[in-house]
Amino acid sequence: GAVNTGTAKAGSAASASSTGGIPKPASCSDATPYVAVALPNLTNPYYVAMKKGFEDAGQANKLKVEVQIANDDSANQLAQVQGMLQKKPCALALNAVKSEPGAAIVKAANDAGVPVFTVNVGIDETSLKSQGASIVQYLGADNAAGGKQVAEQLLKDAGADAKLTVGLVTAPDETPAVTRDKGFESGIASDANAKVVATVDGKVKPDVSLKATTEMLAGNPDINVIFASTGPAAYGALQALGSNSKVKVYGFCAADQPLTAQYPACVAQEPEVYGTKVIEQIRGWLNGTTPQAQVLESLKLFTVGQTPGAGEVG
Amino acid sequence: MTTTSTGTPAGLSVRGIIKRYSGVTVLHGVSVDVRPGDVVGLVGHNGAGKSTLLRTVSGATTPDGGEITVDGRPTAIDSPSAAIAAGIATVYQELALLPNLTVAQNIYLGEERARAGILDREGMRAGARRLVESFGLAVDVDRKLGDYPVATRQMLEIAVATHRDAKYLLLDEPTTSLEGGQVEKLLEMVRSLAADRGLGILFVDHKLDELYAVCNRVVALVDGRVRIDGRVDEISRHDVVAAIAGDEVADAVTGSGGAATPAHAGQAPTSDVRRWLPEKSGGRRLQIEGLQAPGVRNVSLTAEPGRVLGLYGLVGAGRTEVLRALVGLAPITGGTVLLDGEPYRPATPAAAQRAGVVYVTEERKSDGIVPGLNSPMNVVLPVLKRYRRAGFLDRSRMLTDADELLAQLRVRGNRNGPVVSLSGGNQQKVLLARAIAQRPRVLLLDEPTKGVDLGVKAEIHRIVRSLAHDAGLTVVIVSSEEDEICEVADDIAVVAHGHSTGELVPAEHRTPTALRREAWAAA
Amino acid sequence: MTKRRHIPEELGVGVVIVLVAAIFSLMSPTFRTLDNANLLLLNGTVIAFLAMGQAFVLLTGGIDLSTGSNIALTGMVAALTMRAGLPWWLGALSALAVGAVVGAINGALIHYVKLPPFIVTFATFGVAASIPLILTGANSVNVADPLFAIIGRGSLFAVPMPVVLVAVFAIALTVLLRMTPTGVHIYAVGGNAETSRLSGIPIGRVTMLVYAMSGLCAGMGGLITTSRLMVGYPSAGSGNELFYSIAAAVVGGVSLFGGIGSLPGALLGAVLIATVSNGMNVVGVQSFWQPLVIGLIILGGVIIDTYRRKSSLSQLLRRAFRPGGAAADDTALQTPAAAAPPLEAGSATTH
Amino acid sequence: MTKRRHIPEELGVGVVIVLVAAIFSLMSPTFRTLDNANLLLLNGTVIAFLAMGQAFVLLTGGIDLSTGSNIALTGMVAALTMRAGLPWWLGALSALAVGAVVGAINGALIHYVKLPPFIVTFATFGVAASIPLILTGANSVNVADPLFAIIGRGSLFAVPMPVVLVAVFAIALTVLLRMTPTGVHIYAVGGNAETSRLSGIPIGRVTMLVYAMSGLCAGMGGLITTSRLMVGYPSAGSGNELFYSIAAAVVGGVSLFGGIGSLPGALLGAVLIATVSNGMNVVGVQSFWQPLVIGLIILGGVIIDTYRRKSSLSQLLRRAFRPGGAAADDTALQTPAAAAPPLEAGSATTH
Ligand SMILES: Nc1ncnc2c1ncn2[C@@H]1O[C@H](COP(=O)(O)OP(=O)(O)OP(=O)(O)O)[C@@H](O)[C@H]1O
Ligand SMILES: Nc1ncnc2c1ncn2[C@@H]1O[C@H](COP(=O)(O)OP(=O)(O)OP(=O)(O)O)[C@@H](O)[C@H]1O
Ligand SMILES: [Mg+2]
Ligand SMILES: [Mg+2]
Repeated sequence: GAVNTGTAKAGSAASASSTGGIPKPASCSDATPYVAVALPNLTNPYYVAMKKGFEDAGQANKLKVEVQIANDDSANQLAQVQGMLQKKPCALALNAVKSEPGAAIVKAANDAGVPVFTVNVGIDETSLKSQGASIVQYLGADNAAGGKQVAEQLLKDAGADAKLTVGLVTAPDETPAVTRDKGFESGIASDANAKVVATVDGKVKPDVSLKATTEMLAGNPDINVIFASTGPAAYGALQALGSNSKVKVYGFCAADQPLTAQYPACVAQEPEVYGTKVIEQIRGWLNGTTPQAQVLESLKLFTVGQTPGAGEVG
Repeated sequence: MTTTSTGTPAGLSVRGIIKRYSGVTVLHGVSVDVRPGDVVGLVGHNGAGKSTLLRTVSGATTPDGGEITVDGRPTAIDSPSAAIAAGIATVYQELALLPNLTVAQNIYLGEERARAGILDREGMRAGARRLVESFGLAVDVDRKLGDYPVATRQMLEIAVATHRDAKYLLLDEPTTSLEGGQVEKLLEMVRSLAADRGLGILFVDHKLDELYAVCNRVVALVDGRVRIDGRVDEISRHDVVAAIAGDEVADAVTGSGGAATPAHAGQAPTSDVRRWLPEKSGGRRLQIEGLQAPGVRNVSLTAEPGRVLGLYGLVGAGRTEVLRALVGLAPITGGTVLLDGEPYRPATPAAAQRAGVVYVTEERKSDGIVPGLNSPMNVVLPVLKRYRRAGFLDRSRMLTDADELLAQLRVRGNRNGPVVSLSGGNQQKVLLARAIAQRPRVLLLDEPTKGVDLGVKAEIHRIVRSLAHDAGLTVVIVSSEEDEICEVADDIAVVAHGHSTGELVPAEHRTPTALRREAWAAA
Repeated sequence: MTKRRHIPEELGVGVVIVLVAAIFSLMSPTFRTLDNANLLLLNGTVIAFLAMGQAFVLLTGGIDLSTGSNIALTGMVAALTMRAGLPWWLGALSALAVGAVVGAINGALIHYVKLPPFIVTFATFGVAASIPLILTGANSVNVADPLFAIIGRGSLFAVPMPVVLVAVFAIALTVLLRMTPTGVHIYAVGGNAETSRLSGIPIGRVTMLVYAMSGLCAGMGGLITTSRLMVGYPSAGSGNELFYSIAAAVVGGVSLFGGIGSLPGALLGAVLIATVSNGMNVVGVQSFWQPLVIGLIILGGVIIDTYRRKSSLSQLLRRAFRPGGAAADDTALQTPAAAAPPLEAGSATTH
Repeated sequence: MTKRRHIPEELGVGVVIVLVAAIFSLMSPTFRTLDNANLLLLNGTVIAFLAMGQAFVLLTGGIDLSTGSNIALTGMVAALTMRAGLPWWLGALSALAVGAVVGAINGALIHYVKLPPFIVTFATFGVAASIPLILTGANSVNVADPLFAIIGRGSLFAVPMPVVLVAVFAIALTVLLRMTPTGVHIYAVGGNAETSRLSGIPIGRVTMLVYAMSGLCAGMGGLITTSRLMVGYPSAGSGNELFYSIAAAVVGGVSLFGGIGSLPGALLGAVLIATVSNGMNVVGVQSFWQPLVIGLIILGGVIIDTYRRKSSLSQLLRRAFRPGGAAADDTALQTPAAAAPPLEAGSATTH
């Protein structure tokens, strides 16, 4: 009738043929198939690196990659993806702004018959289920493991029962950051003398993290370890410490920041590699291999004396 | 005749000024000469283009044609600063000082005195004090201008203009809302500026008495064209009024001479605004006993239905405050007010309106017009409910009604444009129309003919009297013009320093000079 | 003057939209498809709702900063209501009610406590942003009732439902603004609050109404966002929504100083912003360049519009070729504040 | 009245600050240390600079939205200049120059092209946000000259350098505003632009000046941010800076409608905001609660301040205990627009 309730399951797009349950849009047989990429922002160097990975790999793999940036707004990301779907991409690579709202974006791509490869931010299972949406693959860092890895290094440096008074500089409304915090906390749980006494919101921005850290330290002068769950937070936290401060910063790596006595260890993801790998997965799928449902990348640990290289950030 | 060294005649010469507003020509090639030492009176009906002419000469607006010569030199006046630099100072019709600055800052605005970039505040304060004293104003120059009543601001504005080192002075209706004594002081000042300091002065005024008292030439502007231009001793008042308002009005205004005679002037347009009032209108008796309010210390008055009560007093006497308290704009802090014997104490203007008490404000700009709305909308604003049908406005009926009322009050100009684009006098008529449209039972008028031309002023007086005498309304009118009070009021009471006993001025004292004496005695 | 009045003032923005759309159409064939037009409007609906609400508030001389975070609050209310087991329409209604209440609180604080609108709505902005975070611990809430999708994903005669809703609201609110006493009161309060009081206009009620209306519109925005994503999430509306909504209203000729402007104008402003956003994404403008491009297009649009209002084309040309002519000397004279659009703007509002 | 005038109007905000600080001190002993006071001021400096610039603009009745992204632009300019091998002070100067130029462009467009400030600065906001992204491909740029750290990390007699800079600027700009003809002109333009023009005030120059000043202040903000982190990065200033700067000015008594307010007021507003932010982090308020708490404290502060301005304390008490007394029926009478702070608010500003 006249009214479409928007609740019906869309019939699979006419042009799509299926291989192994994964729809394959007609545009996949173009000379250089068009791949749509949606990223949350470029204010975090993390995504700058990932964008580069996507674009360079696109060239190498003869795919026409277009990257759009949502400015951290889920509704905006949906709009952008719908815009790109107009151009009938062969596949969508999605790093959702937020986990649950991302399901609607996946759903939109499903309805258009475009397969979705997610990266870095996983899409919430219940949301996917309730909307009847499905993804092809998740590729990303093992955030929980990363947090735990840092905790283990910390205990190794300080001793298994060292007295650790920890402050977290994190982003409580970012799923990956919260996952890392949990990983870290589970890692230090073995030390009865370690406890987290304060949590501040660094908003994944170095200047905000700088301020928040200074104030957290003012309020909790006994803090001797900071766990920074994002790269910008690590950078801001480091700048907040005076050169003779006893506080040590652990966490996810700040870009290009050499590790020192004050900043003894960090773990880095390789977002550029993730971008490259997603493109390679898509190319592989086009060439006939069946993509795995989940590809978890382990994190790279850096310790005193080392410096994360280009593209290696938290 | 004075001449400059180059032999061309000294003076401000305005030649063939043309000005259009969105395609409508307002000035059709107007030429006026002002020589040093001259006081040229500029008269004309509301909307004739007087203010527009002044604004082109002062640089406030750029004309579409014509040229201006200052002391023989053609001068491009394309901005106010150009005019100021050419020695032309202006007092605009609408108050143009800044309420958020102090009096001293206003006086030196745009020409602050500074030493090494730092304001010479003491010097300016002293200068400002000297200036206000020379005008006999009791004003603290360190206070915000906004703290002072309109009339004081008006005087200050003139003071500011004369204080600038100008050769030519343009004054747009400077005497509105000044009381008699101040008017005389101002006229004396104008005379002396012209005679002693050799200033050339262009003086816009609707009051011929004032013009004839101070001008040596008079120019009458009608519909943007110069109709009369000549020496005052060669042109009779009758001719001037006839040119502006027609022969009938001229006969009525100037014929019988005595201002005290309630001349039923302006018979020609038999407008009857009474039909706007409810069938059985009738006024209400207003008894005020020991009223106290901000600016009002102890006022007792009685206003009867079917009569016009005039409130006279010196500027700052608190008359405006009495009216504002009566209409719920200022809190009544003491005393009793009875309306038809019932206690009356409005909390808001809406409450006053429900009781049939309606007020016409003295300050058009601040609480009079809604500038962006057109004239009919400004009129019907308080009575929109009347035009509601099933929740929707019956716009056509509303606008026809309002337009009719505006036509009866002879509002000239584009009534469908925003009301600010009307001339000052015409805006005043819009306010009056708004009051009438509310079908008041008690009508409080604060300087209702401020800036209204002489033809329409007579008409407004007739209307006010008719509202009281024929429709039975209670009318209270505040005016600083003794002539007006004497002509329009049935009873007159004097307010001084926030006090009034309510005693009526005896009949034999109902002349301008006697009234003034009366007010001074009370003060 | 009299003749000019029959050309609606909103035309200027319309012309700019057509111009911008034409350029994007030349650059990309996908831009000019019907599907994309639908998508463009669909993606513009939240801004359109906010812009309408904002227009109401701006007309009275106020401003509403809480409108963005009110999206998150209302969306979350809807999601939580449904999670509690209530049907979708009750969820929708409670979201709208909460939005309107937030607005009414704004209005009440502004009128009765006499606080600057900027401060009051800044405070409610914070409160409305915090509540969803606190309620859910920053988690998103899945929408339980699948029928709720009708609001954001449904369609009527192939027109997306949100677009239909905008149209319905636009008509109703335009009628309110132009054809009822309340509408006139809104303009009057914005034009001169003192005079309005003197004329017996209940300015308290008017103030409450416009803010409540803005809250209601934010509620509609919250419903659409939540329904399109089928999840209530606490950072909804925290992006450019607020700025874009004010910009849309201002681009459409609504004065920040009150009393001047119209609802269709604000809507067209929203369409312009939607067109630019969509066009840039479809054409594939590099994301770094997007703020720059949108800024310049809006600036250009307002310049064109301003000159169109001020003078006919011929005058414009004449002025352009007159040597050393200062742009607009006396046209600005009557404007009460330098920022307000020229006077004639008023005439369109009053008939 | 005459006696009241000797109490500076800014006192109200000062009282609120003391109150808020007292509460935080009770909650946390660390809050009341000297070190924390220094920290509080240090972390408030960027907002303080922006608020000063914003106050200038607001006083003329304008608004400057470009101020936040101007931080990123100027910070990046400084970092790039130094990367090109120039010494730190040249980097700093070029950043300030760029900031001032952006402001001057704003002012010129607003005055000469007669566009609404909201639109113009919205456009430059976009442009200034894009340029650093485009120049560096969204990468951060490390500061090459270590001496540059003096701006953000240095100190003078144990007072952090940024705080010293704020103080120096505050004094200089207050002198400009109170003791020079230009200062009077700024108030005049904000009071009534048309009247100012008729008095021969060069309103074009005044407008350019205030926006340039705001740009310069944003440049100082950019320098401090960049120097504290020793890296120029393109998303600096994209957070709450803009809103907080406007809120600080408004909290400090600057009217959004122009002509009323003072620089010390705006500064105190910034200190209030800094106190609240600092206090919440020091005390350890959950981050979800922070927008709510800051919103409510600002609202409360403005309410206290408003009542202090309107009436003496005794009147306040009397009113509070008067049965059924409508809160502020009569006090509101004198306010020209419902939104503007009461008139008297201005009295402290002009002498
Ligand atoms: N800004 C404007 N836009 C449109 N029309 C205008 C504008 N300013 C003035 N007018 C029109 O120009 C005409 C002349 O106005 P002006 O103010 O010069 O009259 P006036 O002679 O001073 O009248 P009054 O005695 O009432 O002051 C009027 O019809 C008025 O409506
Ligand atoms: N809100 C107020 N509170 C206290 N005093 C006020 C207030 N407004 C005005 N006044 C003072 O009240 C006195 C009366 O002023 P006002 O000029 O209104 O009287 P008026 O007799 O109406 O004079 P005018 O001839 O100007 O109409 C003045 O001294 C003025 O300063
Ligand atoms: Mg006039
Ligand atoms: Mg008076």
